[in-house]
Amino acid sequence: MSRIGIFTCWCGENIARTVDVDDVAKQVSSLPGVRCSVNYKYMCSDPGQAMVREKIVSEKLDGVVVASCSPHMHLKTFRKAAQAAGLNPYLVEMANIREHCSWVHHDRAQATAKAVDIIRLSVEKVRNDAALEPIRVPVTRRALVIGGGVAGIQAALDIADAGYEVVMVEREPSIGGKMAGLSETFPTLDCSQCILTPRMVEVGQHPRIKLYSYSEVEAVEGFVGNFKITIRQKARYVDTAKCTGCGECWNVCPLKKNPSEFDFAMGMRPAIYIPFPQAVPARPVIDKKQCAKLIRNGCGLCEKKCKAEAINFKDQDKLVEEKVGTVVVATGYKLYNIAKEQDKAWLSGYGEYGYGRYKNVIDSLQFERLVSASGPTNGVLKRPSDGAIPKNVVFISCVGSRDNAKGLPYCSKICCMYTAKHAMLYKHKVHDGQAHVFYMDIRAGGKGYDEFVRRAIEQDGARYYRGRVSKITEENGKLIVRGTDTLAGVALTIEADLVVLAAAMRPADGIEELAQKLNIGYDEFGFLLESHPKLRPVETNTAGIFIAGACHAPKDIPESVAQASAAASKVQVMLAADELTREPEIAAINEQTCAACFTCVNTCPYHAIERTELRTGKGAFIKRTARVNPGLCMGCGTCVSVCPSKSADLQGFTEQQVYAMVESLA
Amino acid sequence: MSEANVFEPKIVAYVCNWCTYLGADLAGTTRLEYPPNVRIIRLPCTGRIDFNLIIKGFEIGADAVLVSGCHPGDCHYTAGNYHARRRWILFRELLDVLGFDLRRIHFTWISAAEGKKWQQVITEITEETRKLGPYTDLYANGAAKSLPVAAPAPFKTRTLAAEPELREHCHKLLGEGTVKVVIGYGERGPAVVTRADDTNRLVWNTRCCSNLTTYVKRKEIKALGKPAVVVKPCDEKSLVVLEKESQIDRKEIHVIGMACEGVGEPKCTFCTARTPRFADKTFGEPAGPEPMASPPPNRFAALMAMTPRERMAFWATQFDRCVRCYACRQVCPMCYCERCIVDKNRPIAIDPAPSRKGNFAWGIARAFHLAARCVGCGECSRACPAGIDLALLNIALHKAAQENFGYDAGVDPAAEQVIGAYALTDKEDFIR
Amino acid sequence: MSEAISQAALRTLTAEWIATGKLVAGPTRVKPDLVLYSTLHSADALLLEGFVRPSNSIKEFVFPKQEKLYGYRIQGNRVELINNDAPLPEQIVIAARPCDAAALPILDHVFNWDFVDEFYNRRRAATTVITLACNIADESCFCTSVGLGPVSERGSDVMLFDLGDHNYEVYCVTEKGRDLFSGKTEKSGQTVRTPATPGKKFNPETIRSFVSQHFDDPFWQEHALTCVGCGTCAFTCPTCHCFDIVDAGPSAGNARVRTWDSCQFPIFTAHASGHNPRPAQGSRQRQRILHKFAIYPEKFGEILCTGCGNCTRNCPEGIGVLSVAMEIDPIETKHG
Amino acid sequence: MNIGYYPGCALHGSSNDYEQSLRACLGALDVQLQEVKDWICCGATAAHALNHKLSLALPARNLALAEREGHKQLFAPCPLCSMQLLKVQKAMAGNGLRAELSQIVEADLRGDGQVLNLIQVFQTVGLDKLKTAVKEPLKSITAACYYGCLLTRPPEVVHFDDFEQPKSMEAVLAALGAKTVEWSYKTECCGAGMTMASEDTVLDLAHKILSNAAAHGANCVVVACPMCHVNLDMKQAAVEQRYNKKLGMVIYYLSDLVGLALGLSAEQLGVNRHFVTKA
Repeated sequence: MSRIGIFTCWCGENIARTVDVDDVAKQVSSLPGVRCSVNYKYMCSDPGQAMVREKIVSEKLDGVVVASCSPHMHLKTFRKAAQAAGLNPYLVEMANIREHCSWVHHDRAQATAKAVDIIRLSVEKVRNDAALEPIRVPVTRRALVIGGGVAGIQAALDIADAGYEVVMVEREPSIGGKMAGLSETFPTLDCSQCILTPRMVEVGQHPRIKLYSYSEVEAVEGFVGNFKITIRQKARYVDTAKCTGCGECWNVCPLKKNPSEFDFAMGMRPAIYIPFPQAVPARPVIDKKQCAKLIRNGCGLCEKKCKAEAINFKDQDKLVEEKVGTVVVATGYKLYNIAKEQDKAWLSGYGEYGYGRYKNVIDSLQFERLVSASGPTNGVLKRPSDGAIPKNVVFISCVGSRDNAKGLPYCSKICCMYTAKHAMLYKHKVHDGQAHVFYMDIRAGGKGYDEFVRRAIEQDGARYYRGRVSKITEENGKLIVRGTDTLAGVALTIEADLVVLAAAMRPADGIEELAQKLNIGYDEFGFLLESHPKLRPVETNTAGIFIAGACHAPKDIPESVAQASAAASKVQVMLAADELTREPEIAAINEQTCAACFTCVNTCPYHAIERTELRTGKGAFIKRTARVNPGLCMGCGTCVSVCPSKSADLQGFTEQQVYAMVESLA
Repeated sequence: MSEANVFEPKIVAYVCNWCTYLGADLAGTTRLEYPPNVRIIRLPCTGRIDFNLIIKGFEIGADAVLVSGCHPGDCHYTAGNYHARRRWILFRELLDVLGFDLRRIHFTWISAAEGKKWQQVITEITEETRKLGPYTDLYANGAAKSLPVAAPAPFKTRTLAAEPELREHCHKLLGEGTVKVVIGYGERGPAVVTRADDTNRLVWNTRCCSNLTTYVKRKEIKALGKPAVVVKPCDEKSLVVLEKESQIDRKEIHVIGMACEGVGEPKCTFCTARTPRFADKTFGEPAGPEPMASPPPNRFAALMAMTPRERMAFWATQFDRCVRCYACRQVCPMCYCERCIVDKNRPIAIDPAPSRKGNFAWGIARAFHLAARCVGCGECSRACPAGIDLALLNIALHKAAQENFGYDAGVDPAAEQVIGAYALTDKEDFIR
Repeated sequence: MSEAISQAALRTLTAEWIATGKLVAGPTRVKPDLVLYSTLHSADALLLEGFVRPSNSIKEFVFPKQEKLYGYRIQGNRVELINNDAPLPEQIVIAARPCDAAALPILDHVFNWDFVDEFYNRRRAATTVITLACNIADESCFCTSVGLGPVSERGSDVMLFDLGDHNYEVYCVTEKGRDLFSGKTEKSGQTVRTPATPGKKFNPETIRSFVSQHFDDPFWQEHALTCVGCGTCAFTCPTCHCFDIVDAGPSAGNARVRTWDSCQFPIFTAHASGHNPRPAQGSRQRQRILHKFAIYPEKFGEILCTGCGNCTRNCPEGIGVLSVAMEIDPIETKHG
Repeated sequence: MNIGYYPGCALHGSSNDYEQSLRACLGALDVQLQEVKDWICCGATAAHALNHKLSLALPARNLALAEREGHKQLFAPCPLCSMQLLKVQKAMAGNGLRAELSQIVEADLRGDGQVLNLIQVFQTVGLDKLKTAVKEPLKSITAACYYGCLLTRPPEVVHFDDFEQPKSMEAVLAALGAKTVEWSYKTECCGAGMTMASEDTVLDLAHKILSNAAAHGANCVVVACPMCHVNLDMKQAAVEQRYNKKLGMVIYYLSDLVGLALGLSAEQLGVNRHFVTKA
């Protein structure tokens, strides 16, 4: 650029007090490529901006340097002004002679000299600036929601209600997730299913939600705005289109003694089943590991009984493709396995609590089923071993959580609350019973949370002991729970009929594999990583992919729902236009000189660089090269530094610009 | 007037746009005064700040250079600062062996909230540099000392037992068309054989110096079809690196490994192995015990025993002999860029003229581009017609990679590359 | 009767020259296995025996590896040029090899045939060459094949012949030379020792006709397969004179500089379009032979090679004019 | 087979019946115990409470002696001793303590030997070999295997069996044709540390252990620790008196039962010298 205009600002006295603005304007007028140099009291004021616009036109300026405050303050302002005057906004740079000069120095001579240098740098940048156009990426205006728990449901409904199509993928035969199995919820004690099932039905019936239940994400291709998702529909052996959900099949199925996944083995289900009465879709699946027909071509009663002829023993997994613009991951959590055997080498279990050895030692989700009105015992609390009503129940919190010895240092956050809830529910069901709670700390931060815990203690008489349980043994039908009450300083032995362990929360199975497919990060425990802990809490590092609920960190229902809505609103922002416009200050690869070492590909924090090939018009192979995906690049420029031949460069901060700037200081 | 003779240091600061630049803004808005000697160059991220820029800073006469960005975990781009930190760890080692005054190169993490820290850092750096005085030692050859050099031992060219088998094998390969070309050794040096009958031109003796893997990446050779290449244990490592950097498809190359008895100074100073490990076919008996895993650092140690001033002077005299024939680059198996950065003229990162400044810049770029990649075959030193001890720079970086990241280029095909990766645990004791 | 000088006296003389501010250059041992012509800071550094020839050539004293042509300053949109007329000291190259000295007349043609190159001529005029005849040769030497020899006077101002026991016969070829040695020598009866005589290894005429007639012969491609494409041969060659002109930016003091260049680099002929008329190493190596044995001779009537053998000696992969020439015309193998 | 043998104080004192049992039973299995000469106290119970270095130096010296005598394996029948020996091995691994301890005990410590408890000795002999050697299968025995506190703890030091639900002793008994019961007090404390200080505690603990074993249908308790034996056998009468109920639970050393199964007599094994002999 050889017709650069420099506009030096007084900022009233802020700059002029320490910097000799007239002198500066005079000195910089002889810098290479400078056409005119003026100064004014308030450049950012309307007359100031008018002056910039006027000069751009009258002097046919092809570059502008505004020497005033920080670019973080006014760069956008002046770029707008220039654009109004017909100059490409990316040909405008600022020289920060206020925050970086007049405000921090007092020696007028030195400050003036520095101001000139600062402007010199910006002039060099402009001289080597290129006119840039914002990047436009076409958007498929549909969203994928992975996981049909409360977070997924919330996100899906928000997005669909906003008018966009949603594809929901749920691994289980029904949506609803963990919440569908809960009895009542803290701190209000309203029935979990009562609030969730209507939402489930909404999802099932929503004209803009396409539900793939009993399905999993197989593969993910593409990038923000343009994802291609391959979904595996697992063989269900029931034609959901024909099936009416009448229930004849599962009633007639002779193999009724299979532990129910939904009831965490507290109850039984047939080989053909729906997980629970309010399931959405209310269509059964056949468990191929248990069905006599599928194992040894026996039985087949359900097929005979089904008038709709919906049973299809020949069914196979199907792969279907869906195109979406954005993705919300809401795959939820599972409980840490208290028993000895673990799925990760760095985890270990609690032999001393006898979980898995003593029938009456159960985890908190199993307890939820036992007290749930829709549970296997229809809400009557019967202990697993013999169905007796437990008169003494011991609840132990922090089982796994905050226990470095077991491998999980973090707090699972919700256990304090649901343990209090359990103690209450128990008391409400067994009036002459006694609840005992062993805890490390009570973490009840939240609206009405601490009051809730106090109620459990004060109204429902739960006995809270601050201490750990060292061992649980079984003596003639009783569980001998030995622990300490560190506040009273005594060793306790409680003869319990039932022990409920508040196991730690862990991300659902397969989270790592899914994260790898989506190119998003996860921490050492498998929880998905947000892009920025404060400023981008629902974004991931891959543009267009968002996270909601317990797959991100232990969360309770309100938090999960809030995050889901947050993610949904991010999705809506993205889907609001047919095109995404992105800042053009991103990286580009010179494909002629790229040596295809692909170090940049490994380095890019956003997986924005891909390996590709150059081919002739006829498709003949010329060479391999790296290529930046403008839809993903965020413009950090790390690729430039690792590129030995400097075939990678960053628009707006090109090598040419940066070197010109440094060398201008020679 | 005394004012006049107070030395005012010139300080160039490369700062990231999101943390340190805003930190400096905050220093302004809160009117925290500091010396006016710093000139700030704003870049999006420390990840964008390349080592050449630090060198360029000194070339234009900076008395100190500052690089500053976001604290670990705060990077606006999540990992740019981690990648930068890792490069600096290696780069400082290189600057040290070159005799740069590390008291003039500063790295800091300054967040947008740390206006105070920015003020302190700039004040400290300015005062420290003022005490150090102008950087007159930069590229000065005044204090030049020479390194102890062992007179080249009389080295007999001895034909080795494996020669006939080697010829026979290559004859078979070409005869049966398994490969289209054999890259081996001939009487005068490397020999490229395409006809089975010519395989008798191939030799295997104690003078087979060249690292032939450098040919597999050359256009002219590629054009001939699937190659077989004769490698010594030291050379074969380059293939591991080349494959890591997806320059070759190992399956498409037939590797003939030769157990090595050494080919004489100076190459064998860097010897780390006597038996090939990745070859498709191996000939010869390994001679003696496997040598130690890292090069005997004798001359390197002698160099590091010098003061930084002496080291820089040493390199100044060495680089003054450089004529820019680029033999070092051309023989190096790892130098495969289609357009070398030194041939890029917009911008000119490295003075294309063989000035001392330019030769330093070239030496630095060449060495650092080989950081955690160089397998220590020593070809650069062997090829240099001016006898410049280039390999010493590679050794420095090789040690740095080993000590900091336990990385030994070309040894473990599965190991994660050093550049392009990072670890939260990477050291940062040099960052204030 | 001839003039002679002892090695001691020669060193004293050299010391005087250095002391009087002359720029004196000669062979020095920079490493146990490396001898280079370099500027002498003391006469003791001068190396007079025990080596075949330095790995570089004396051309760098008349045609330096980098020569500042002019500086420039940018003001607003104006560019101001600053001429480089820094005075040059008188220079003396001592103990040059005949194959180095012989290169100077060859270079004179190039730098004067149409454009008269002031920079070259200034240095050339300020330079006196004292040549030391060869009494040692190695398998790479082939001066005799290109019409020169171990005692050739071509391009020398003074010839020195080793008489043994550290005495040299001094034979002044030019006035310039005579001035340097007048009164410094003494009479001597000794006769010249038999010099080294490297055998004739090929016939340049055969090479010339081959390159002119077999331009597209696969020979070039095959022979160049082991060439890695560095500039060692050209840069250590006494006669290679191709140069590039580059801008050294502000950090290098805003100057336009002439630097050596080599036809062996791909970018030597790369067009801005990306097209390269010499796409492969074979065509580049052919060019070098073609230039030395056909193009230059056709223009100036002599071969652009003095047979010093530096290209072969310095090539990391053992290629060079000799190896190429001997494959084209292997006299040795032909006549036993 | 020969193995180094570190008896520790108990086996030369209060529990010499244990040593008698060991020598008899292992002799029958052709395992020669080679007692480490000049061994000293292992430091258990007291040393670590007084001085950490001392608590390492004492076992370190015993290790040094064993190493000097060239024992690859060192058998310490008392879990307190074996734990101490393992503890010092762990302390020497890696950090500089090896050098320091070597200096203290004036020997060049290697710490690479293998320290064995009684169960491990039988494992080394081989349970199959044991099985075939059995002459009189222990049909009448229904044992509660009692490991006590130190045989499996601290797990990061002893690395032996499952420290909450060990099974190794049961395996040995199975080889002898005896029955075992699943019970709750396998790895509970017997109160050894309190024997002198607070008899109440000891009696209470012993009572729990014994009655739990009985409640699960055991007709005897098997131990591999002299301390446990003292508290369950010698103090059983006191327990019965205090809780005023008849227990009559015979307490066997593991070696006793192996011995009996091999056809040795109660006298040879010293079983007759126990306080509780028959129910």
